[in-house]
Amino acid sequence: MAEYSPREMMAIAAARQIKDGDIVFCGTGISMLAAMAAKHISAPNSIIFFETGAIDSRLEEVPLAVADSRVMHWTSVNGSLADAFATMQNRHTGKRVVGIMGAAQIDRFGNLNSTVIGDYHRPKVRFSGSGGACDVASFVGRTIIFMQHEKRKFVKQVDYLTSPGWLDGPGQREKIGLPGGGPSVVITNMAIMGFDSDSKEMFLKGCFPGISAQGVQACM
Amino acid sequence: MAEYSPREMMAIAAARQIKDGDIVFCGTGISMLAAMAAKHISAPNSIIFFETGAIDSRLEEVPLAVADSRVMHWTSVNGSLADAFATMQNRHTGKRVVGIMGAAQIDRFGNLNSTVIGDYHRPKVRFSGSGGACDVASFVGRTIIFMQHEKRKFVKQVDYLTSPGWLDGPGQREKIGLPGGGPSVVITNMAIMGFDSDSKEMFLKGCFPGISAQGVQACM
Amino acid sequence: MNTSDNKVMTLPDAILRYVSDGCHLSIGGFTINRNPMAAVYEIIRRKIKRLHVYAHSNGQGIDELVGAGCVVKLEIAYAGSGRFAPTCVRFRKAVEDGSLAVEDYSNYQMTLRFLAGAMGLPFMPTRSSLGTDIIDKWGFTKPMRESDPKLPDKKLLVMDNPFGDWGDASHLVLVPAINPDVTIIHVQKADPQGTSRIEGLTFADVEQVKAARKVIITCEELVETDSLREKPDQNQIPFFCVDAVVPVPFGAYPTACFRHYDYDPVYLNDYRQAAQDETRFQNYLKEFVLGVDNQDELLEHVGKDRMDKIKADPRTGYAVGLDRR
Amino acid sequence: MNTSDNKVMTLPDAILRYVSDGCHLSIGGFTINRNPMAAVYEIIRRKIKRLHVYAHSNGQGIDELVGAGCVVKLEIAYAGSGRFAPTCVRFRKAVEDGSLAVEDYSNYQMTLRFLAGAMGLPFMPTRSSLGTDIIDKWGFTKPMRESDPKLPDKKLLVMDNPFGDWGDASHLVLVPAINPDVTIIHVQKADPQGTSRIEGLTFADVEQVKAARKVIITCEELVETDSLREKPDQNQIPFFCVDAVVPVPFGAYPTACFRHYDYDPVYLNDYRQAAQDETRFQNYLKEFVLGVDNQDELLEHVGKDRMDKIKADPRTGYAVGLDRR
Repeated sequence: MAEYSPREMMAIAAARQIKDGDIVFCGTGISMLAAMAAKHISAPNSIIFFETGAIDSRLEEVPLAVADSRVMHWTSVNGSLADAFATMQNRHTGKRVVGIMGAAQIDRFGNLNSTVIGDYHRPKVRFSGSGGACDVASFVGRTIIFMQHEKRKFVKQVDYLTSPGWLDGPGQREKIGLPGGGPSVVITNMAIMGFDSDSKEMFLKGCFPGISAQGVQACM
Repeated sequence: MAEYSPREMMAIAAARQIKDGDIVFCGTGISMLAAMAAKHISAPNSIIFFETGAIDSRLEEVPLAVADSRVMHWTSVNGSLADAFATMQNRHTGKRVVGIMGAAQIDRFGNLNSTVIGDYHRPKVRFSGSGGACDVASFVGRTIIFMQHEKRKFVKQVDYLTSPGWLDGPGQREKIGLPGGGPSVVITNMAIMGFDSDSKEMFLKGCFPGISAQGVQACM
Repeated sequence: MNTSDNKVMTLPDAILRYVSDGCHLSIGGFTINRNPMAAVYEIIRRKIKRLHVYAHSNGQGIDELVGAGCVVKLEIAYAGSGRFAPTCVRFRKAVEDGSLAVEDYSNYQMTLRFLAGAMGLPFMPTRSSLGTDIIDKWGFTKPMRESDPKLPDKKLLVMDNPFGDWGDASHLVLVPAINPDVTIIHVQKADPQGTSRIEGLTFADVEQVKAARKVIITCEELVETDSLREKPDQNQIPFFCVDAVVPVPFGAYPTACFRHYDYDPVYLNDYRQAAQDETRFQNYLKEFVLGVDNQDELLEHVGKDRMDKIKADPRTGYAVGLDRR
Repeated sequence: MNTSDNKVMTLPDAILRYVSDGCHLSIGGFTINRNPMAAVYEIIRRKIKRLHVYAHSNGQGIDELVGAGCVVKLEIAYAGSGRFAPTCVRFRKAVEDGSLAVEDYSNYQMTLRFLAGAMGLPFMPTRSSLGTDIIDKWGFTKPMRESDPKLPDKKLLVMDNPFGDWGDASHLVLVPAINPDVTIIHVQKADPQGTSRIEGLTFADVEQVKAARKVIITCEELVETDSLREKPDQNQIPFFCVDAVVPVPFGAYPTACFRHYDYDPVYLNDYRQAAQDETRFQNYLKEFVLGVDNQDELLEHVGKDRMDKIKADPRTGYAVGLDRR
């Protein structure tokens, strides 16, 4: 019996993707746990960075939103949204940013939907919308994606393409003019998936202890 | 015998063009004297403003450059060049800005040259260049122009059009897409000139005491 | 514009003077931090309707305006309140039942749209969202846009880089400027003339202010002009951008105000619960918004002890150890 | 990039490592304030040549680089040092004798070009300079531009507003981004990691830093990281933008550094005199630049009493009552 929760495993798996010197773009929840874990364990010189403009925050308590006052404490610079996104679009600093993100739907090329389920003009379900997710997915060196492993979330085609992954496959990002590097891994409660360097399609990299490839297949 | 210098008369004549609530874009030298005179005499609620980003500076000593530390003291905000020029290009605040400027050459439509005498690629004389002058002349509600009254400075056509006046005449600024209001007066060591509301051509509004229209004519 | 040296007025006066039915409004803050909540509640009490609202990620303030039926059109990047509401509940319901028309952009795009307005430009370029439905799917129809002079004819457009591959960019997305009729933000310190200082992250408040035709500043502390001018490097808003200055202690409550107070987890959790159900939400409005006359009465009604719990610790700027479940 | 926690190095090391013949350089400051003069003098001592320099209105620093023959191409808005040189003397001579190729822009255009570089965009739009020779007359020929991959093919271009009359703008001027190989600025405070604080006006220093591939910060005071992090609202440069941190007291001398010292009117007047004449200027370089090994020796050579005269008054940030004739 494992002495950790799937959520903890996901956070640690993501943390292991973060290297010293990386600028880590954080959302709330598990992505912030992953960034904090990396900073405290494996990558002490990684930099926690929020779209709200906080750089290298000293997180003495877990923020409950990227605008939580807890991200403003003991930073290098307290900037603005304009500063934060410019850092990610910037040709020099943008390459160093690792984006951690989640979504309601993902397709095999790592394109994400966090806007609606159903027709955009008559949605069955409405979500929060892009926030900074589309910007991060457009700009940064690489992205790490968190998903719950459920059939309804792994879809053939997303209902609304909020954040660009590898779009329709190899060369598409370059062709359309996106600067960023695209998604590198998808981490779920069951497994870790990568993207084939040629086809840009998602493949199963490995399962967490006690999970089988068949089990993963059954959930997507 | 007048108990003031032509330079003092020019500064006061310009100061009288400034109203309460005006945001006054200042260069160095006489334009700063004019702004300071207005603030201390006729328009106490006018706002002294520098392209370097200083807003409503408390000028206890005369700055010798728009970047002089003296402009940074006791301001409302110490901003940046980007902030200062955005204030002038801004559709709401830009209309309230009065620009005070000088030049090496001026034509009858108030177009200014502060870049070169002679051919741009082989100049006889090279000057500082636009600085913020072209931006101010492009953006703001109205401009006040200081000139020394000399034949060589009042020319049929400027050797280099650095800062836009009324360009080729009525409707030209609108046609080409310039937002600002254009030049309102030219103040020299001899006289004050306005611009005809129809033809946009410069005309003699009045001479300073002891100066005749013929005298002015002789110098342009 | 208001060129007076003393722009101090009451909140009802400021809202009455500058916010009216159908006007285009933008409010400052981000999700659960520094939303101008006192102003939001006053707008709801005044029953101002048909608002067209611009927001990047303003969570709580937008959701209460939407829930109270003040908003018909919303241009936004993110409608959430962090852990307290991953998707704002009243926003979600209004979109799903078709009572709210939404145009989706990214956070950077909304920020750039305010920046373009502040800079006096018709648009700003960005490399964000190429290949996404943010470009392909428009919430406002072309006829709707062309019939409204206060809306640009296009949501956005894509252009080739006219400088070839300069900057290694083949294509750019151009997003149109926003110039709201009025922007309302809440700051820590302002003087009677309007010079304002925000402590901590400024979000997009400065751009939202400079883009607007009229600006209302609500502040925790109304201070002497000299006390702000001693350190002008720390001020962000020049007085000539401001039309009204309204002192409102706890003016961002129940959202946070760095160095003054934290968000109130109890209030935000109760709000989310109430928001789920029509009747409970109407009762919430009756009790906490329409049932009080101003922010002071709201605080009294909620209770002094709750304010003590969220009081900011001077070292960190937030309420250390606050129970945030 | 340098990801070390300690980027402190000597000025010769920083210049040797990051500034080489033919590189594209931008320096901070404005006319006679906060120019990184110690770095400028070190570049002259190292005899670095064929520099391509970008400046908005950097007066003194640019004129000394030009006068020493380090610069072959200059993109600039304004070459003056206020009352001390309405037009920089060595700049004027170099342009008139054809030894310096100049491309003229306005101050806002140069600022926007740095901003575009900082934002990762190929260009920025503005409404400035329509109808002027800044648009019609190019200092760098098209062949010169097309043969140099480090230059955009166009000085700038004019476009119709693709959003119709949105923003009441019919036409826009697009100015191409600048991404210098290296930017050097002088600040009041920096920590060993590179986080930096500028006091007073920032000019375009922040944009110049963020646009550059490599960044050298010279600072009056090297301080503990914690002392800057106590008040992060007052810091402008994040450490991850910085490659070298060089402590140089009086590093902006003879230009001013707000709250530390004023410009030195004697030095600037003597400089202007010397600059008028070839022999006198070469003697100036020999005595004050090549004749000393570093900024300390320059200060010693100039004399302690002169430093006392320009010491900033703590209330105003400049030298009150300084004889500035």
